[in-house]
Amino acid sequence: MSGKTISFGQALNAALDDAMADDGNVMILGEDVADEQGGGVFKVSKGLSSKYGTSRVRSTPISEQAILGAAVGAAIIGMRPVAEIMLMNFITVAMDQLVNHAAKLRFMSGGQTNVPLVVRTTTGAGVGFGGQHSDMLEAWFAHVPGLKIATASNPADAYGLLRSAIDDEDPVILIENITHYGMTGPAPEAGYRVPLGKAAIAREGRDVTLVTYGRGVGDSLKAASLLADEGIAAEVIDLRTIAPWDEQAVFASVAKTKRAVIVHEAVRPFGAGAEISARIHEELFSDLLAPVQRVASYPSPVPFAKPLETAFLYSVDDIVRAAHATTDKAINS
Amino acid sequence: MSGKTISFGQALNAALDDAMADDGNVMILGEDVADEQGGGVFKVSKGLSSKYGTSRVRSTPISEQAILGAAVGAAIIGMRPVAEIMLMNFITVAMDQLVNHAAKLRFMSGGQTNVPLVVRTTTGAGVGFGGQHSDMLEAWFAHVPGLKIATASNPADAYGLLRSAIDDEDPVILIENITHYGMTGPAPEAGYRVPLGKAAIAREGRDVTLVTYGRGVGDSLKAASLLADEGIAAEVIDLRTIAPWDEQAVFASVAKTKRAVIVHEAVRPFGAGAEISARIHEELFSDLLAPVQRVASYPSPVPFAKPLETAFLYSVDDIVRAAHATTDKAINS
Amino acid sequence: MNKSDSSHAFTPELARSIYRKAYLINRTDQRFRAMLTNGELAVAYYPVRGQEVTAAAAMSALQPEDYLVTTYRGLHDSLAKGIPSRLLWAEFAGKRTGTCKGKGGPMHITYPPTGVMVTTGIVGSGIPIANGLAMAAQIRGENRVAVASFGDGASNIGAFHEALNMASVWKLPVVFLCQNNQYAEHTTLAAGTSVTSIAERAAGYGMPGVSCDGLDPEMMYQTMAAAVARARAGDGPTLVEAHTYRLQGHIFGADYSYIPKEELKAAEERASMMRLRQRISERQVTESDLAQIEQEVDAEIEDAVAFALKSDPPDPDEIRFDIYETEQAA
Amino acid sequence: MNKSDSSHAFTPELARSIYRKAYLINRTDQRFRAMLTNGELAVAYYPVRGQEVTAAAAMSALQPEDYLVTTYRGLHDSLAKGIPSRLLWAEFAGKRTGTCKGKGGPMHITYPPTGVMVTTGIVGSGIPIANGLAMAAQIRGENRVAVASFGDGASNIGAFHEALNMASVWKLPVVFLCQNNQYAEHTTLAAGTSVTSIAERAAGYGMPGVSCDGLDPEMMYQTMAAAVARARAGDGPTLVEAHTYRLQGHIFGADYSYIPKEELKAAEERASMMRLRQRISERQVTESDLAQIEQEVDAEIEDAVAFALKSDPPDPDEIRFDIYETEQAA
Ligand SMILES: Cc1ncc(C[n+]2csc(CCOP(=O)(O)OP(=O)(O)O)c2C)c(N)n1
Ligand SMILES: Cc1ncc(C[n+]2csc(CCOP(=O)(O)OP(=O)(O)O)c2C)c(N)n1
Ligand SMILES: [Mg+2]
Ligand SMILES: [Mg+2]
Repeated sequence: MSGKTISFGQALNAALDDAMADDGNVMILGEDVADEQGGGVFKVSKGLSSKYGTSRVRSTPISEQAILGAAVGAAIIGMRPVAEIMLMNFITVAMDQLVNHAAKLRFMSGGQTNVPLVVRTTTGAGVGFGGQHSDMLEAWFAHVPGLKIATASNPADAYGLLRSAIDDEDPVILIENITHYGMTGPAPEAGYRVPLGKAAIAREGRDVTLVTYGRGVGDSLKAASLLADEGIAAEVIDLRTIAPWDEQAVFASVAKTKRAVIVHEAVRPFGAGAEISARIHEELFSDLLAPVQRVASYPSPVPFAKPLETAFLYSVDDIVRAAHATTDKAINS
Repeated sequence: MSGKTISFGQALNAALDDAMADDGNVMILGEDVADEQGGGVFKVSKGLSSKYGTSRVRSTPISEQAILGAAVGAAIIGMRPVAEIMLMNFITVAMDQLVNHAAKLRFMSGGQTNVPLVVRTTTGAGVGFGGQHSDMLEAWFAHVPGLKIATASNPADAYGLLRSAIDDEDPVILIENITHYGMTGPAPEAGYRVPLGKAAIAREGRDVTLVTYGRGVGDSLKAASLLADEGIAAEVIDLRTIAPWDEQAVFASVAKTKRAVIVHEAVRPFGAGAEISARIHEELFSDLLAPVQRVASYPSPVPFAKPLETAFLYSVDDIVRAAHATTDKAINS
Repeated sequence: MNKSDSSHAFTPELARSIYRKAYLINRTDQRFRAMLTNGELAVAYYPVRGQEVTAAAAMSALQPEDYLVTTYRGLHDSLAKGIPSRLLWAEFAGKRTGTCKGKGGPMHITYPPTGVMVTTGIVGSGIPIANGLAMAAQIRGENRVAVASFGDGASNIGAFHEALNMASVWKLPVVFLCQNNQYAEHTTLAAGTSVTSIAERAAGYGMPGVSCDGLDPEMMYQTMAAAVARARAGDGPTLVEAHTYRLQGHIFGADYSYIPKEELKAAEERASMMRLRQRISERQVTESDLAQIEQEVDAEIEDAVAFALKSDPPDPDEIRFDIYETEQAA
Repeated sequence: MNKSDSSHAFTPELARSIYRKAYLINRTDQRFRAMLTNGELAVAYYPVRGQEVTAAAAMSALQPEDYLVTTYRGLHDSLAKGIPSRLLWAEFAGKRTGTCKGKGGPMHITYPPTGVMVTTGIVGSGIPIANGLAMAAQIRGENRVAVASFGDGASNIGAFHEALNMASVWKLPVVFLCQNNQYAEHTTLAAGTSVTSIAERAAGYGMPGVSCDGLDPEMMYQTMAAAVARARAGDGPTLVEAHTYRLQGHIFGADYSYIPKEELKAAEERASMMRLRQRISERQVTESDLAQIEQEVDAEIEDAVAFALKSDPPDPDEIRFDIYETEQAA
């Protein structure tokens, strides 16, 4: 870390800037991303079209299929496009390009082509955007062989993951949480990388492992503080990459704590937490002192009115309760 | 059952026919579904446009968004559209209509409208259709609150599930397996229903539960025979509805057998089996004699060449081996 | 019921009614933005200032039982299609008394009693849904028409294309109303769209495409009425492009300094209520008629605001309902 | 390199080369169908009979380094764009020696050495991808052109619309080649498409749209060459509609009795190799030239068939590779 402080949005902007400076093949496309259109709705690409030109930083029509299709085509001949899909729900009009093409072209071509494409998108409940602007869909992409999917919980990781995603020879989807852009944290050195597929231990502990990513990391750290007050030492694992996820790091932690809670914002049924839970049980069945617990949002569309949106989102208390459930069970068994 | 024999395709055709005869609001739309265009690529709607007219059985342009959008619009004012999406991978160009609209309109309208829509689609590996025509994507839809998703393993269930889906006041996606159309079985009585959300016990047993659906049922029954030869009595549960799935039936069986294997054709990571595994562990942790096993396809795109396609698909032997793993583990622990 | 089929005369009653709707939209938008500014409400809001006349005149060409599908920027359409102010305000404020019990919010207004069937936040997605409403009417032999209202930017998305082609092939009783307000978020028409007039795209679907001045109430009404009549007569869809203007940023609070000052000024003039008032008063609508309308509308809005503010938010437990027909376990 | 920019003369060399390609396509398709009929192979195959001249002449307007994105019905395009017969046959047969090691199969041919970048099985999806290839060339200041080849039915899907609009706004060096063979699976053009000529849609994107007889080698070549030259000159995209014909069912083995007998007969006549041979021989190409081409091609195909049949299928373990850059654990 550089000793400076930086916001999440600035970190992403710096990562794009540094990547474009380092490699002429890096380019950006998406709605309103160029400076004439404001440098992106969340200002993540601000200044870049002025610096690198509108040939490399392209504001697009409202055409998500054309955006991702153009990114796929450019990527297979060695460009490194970073496509911005303004909000994650809008990917639903263009899943085909990611799932049938980006994910599969390396395989279907027998390795002749590959798709070094990055898709940046944002989402998340809690800001009153309602049913069609707030969904967490990471589990879909994690279920598609050939795709990678990652999300950062702090500015330095945002920088480092985005740089690694741009470096990567395969398609990577990066989810940003809409509540995170203003968050500040230590600024990374230019060129910093967070390797894809490697989790971080956000807090060490020996009594229970909280496995999480994205927004869940901050909430799990809060829960860990509350648990610490009760004498329960929770270890918080920030997966950073959701697929392929760092099984070894999770297994090592749970082998130690013998208890695990998975925390994510997406709704629970068939969410990413299910795979993590299943794998932990498969690998550490006889070590576990209690079944793995899952904390997730309520299985409804994201509601508009505040009390409902609050009822939808999991809470820090839910995490604490789930941790208790693993420790109670342990006591009972 | 009527004592007659019927094919899977015929059963679906009969279900549509009977539903259209019973209710003037039932209509069909999809590519080539009318008789002038052959009555559907898999002939499932054959004869129906001749009988009910091309106003109620509409061949569409190649426009999946328009197909599903029209179905959503008609459904919210009380029609009961059955939309055919020729192959499941083609849903990727029109996810928005299902996920952002069909699934959410009841909720977002505060219950003023609902979407009694059925989407029929087919898919499955093993017939050499390769990377873009074979994917099993049920886990995606199962992760979307507001949608239901079901699949039949035999002609009678195909009839009964399709009738129930058409009756249902909410959107239901029915997956057909491309290898199933020719399969024959006992014909149901006209008007037969298979309730959504209810599993069937396809074979009783007390040593291990095989939880599966669709094509996995036939394979699990084969595996159960092989296991029976070794003196292992496997119970086979055909979920029929994948979401919302029949937790009670599965838990009751596993509470009895204390061992479970989940079998599906979709690739394992983040597949539907993960949720089922996680839930079984959550509910029956202290009853289980071994961790729940999952049998699924290899996590790659679906390959074209036969030896690779075979390597991709799980095998009956894989199911037997997984059942062994649950019984071995039990012995060791 | 089919009055609009036989003649599209711009009668004094119609002029009065259009003025009422436009004024209601204008004052509702203004009041709502004021409440956002002073913090009485905190909601994502897509202003409709500048597009009042477009919605007021276009929706006046419809019968109450005709269907409408609109977008996040839909307050004007919703009001013009007759949603009671109280219900709309309560929904915008996230209250249980709102059209959608507070579950949908401003981006997802539904109100079947006046034909507002879907409001979508996904650009272009409502267009195929409007086809479905029209298809149902066609199958049932009903005399209803469906309208999809959307923006200029939406004409670049796939759903637009698929829907227009399908509607034309099937001769659906639908009208595609493109409210061309010159901007898609921060992107000008020219920067994102390969035609200068959206109506030009109709030829690619073998349907009529008509552009009109959406700020001229008579022209807007008559253009729309002709398209509606055509649809009702079974002659198929029309693409109507209304030239209008977005006098605010894309979303409340967003910067719109990228809009050239003179352009904005000219549009403010063209879209102003003053100008509308002037035009309407030329139509045998008296000053006292207008004053009375304004008074009534002002009172209606104050009543609606009070209703919304004093209404309760939904109970958290309400989340369990309306996901499926049967409620979900807690 | 830019020969095609300066003149699009239909020289004897060109005529010969087009004949060679068309004959190769025709005989490959025939041979392949024969092997499917007699059970030597069992593969889902989308026949190209009837469209030989279209592909042969259109692809002749491209340089080897120009990019092509085609579809499941792409054998003709692939051969005309220069993929060696051996590699194509081996891929169609699912062998490790195929273009894609047997992983892709006939629906997913890729062969960068001759510019065949993607073959898609999802209708219309290749069109935006071709834009991406063109965009990269534009950014890099290369002189390459990308071609998206697709069917008439594909012009009804959203991706088509989005891609044409984007290409026009950005003036991408891309040519949209619609091979209008009159059918989309079993659906006639009229039953699914709201225009009688796909080229009419170009106006909706502010780009030129040209229709030509895709069975006339000279017209097809020159139309395509002009579009390619325009793209290469930086003047932007063109929508080229080639009127052609599908002389078989949609997929090998499928019924096509829905095609009226006379229609089919007339098309067989127009698309026949005999007719092509006649036309080519009017272009200073001698009988012995043609006979030699045929002999060479026949030998090339027999060699390719033998190569494909004797090649090994991929090893099952090969499934672990090419999912990501690093192989997956077993
Ligand atoms: C599929 C999709 N892509 C992007 C967005 C983000 N977005 C919301 S409104 C908008 C601009 C739409 O412009 P236009 O259609 O002209 O309508 P206007 O807002 O001007 O009324 C965009 C890009 C979206 N909601 N849906
Ligand atoms: C998105 C999508 N929808 C449907 C299909 C099924 N399908 C395959 S080919 C085809 C017809 C395409 O017709 P056209 O574009 O005219 O091409 P042609 O087959 O005539 O060459 C259809 C509907 C598909 N592959 N992809
Ligand atoms: Mg606009
Ligand atoms: Mg065709």
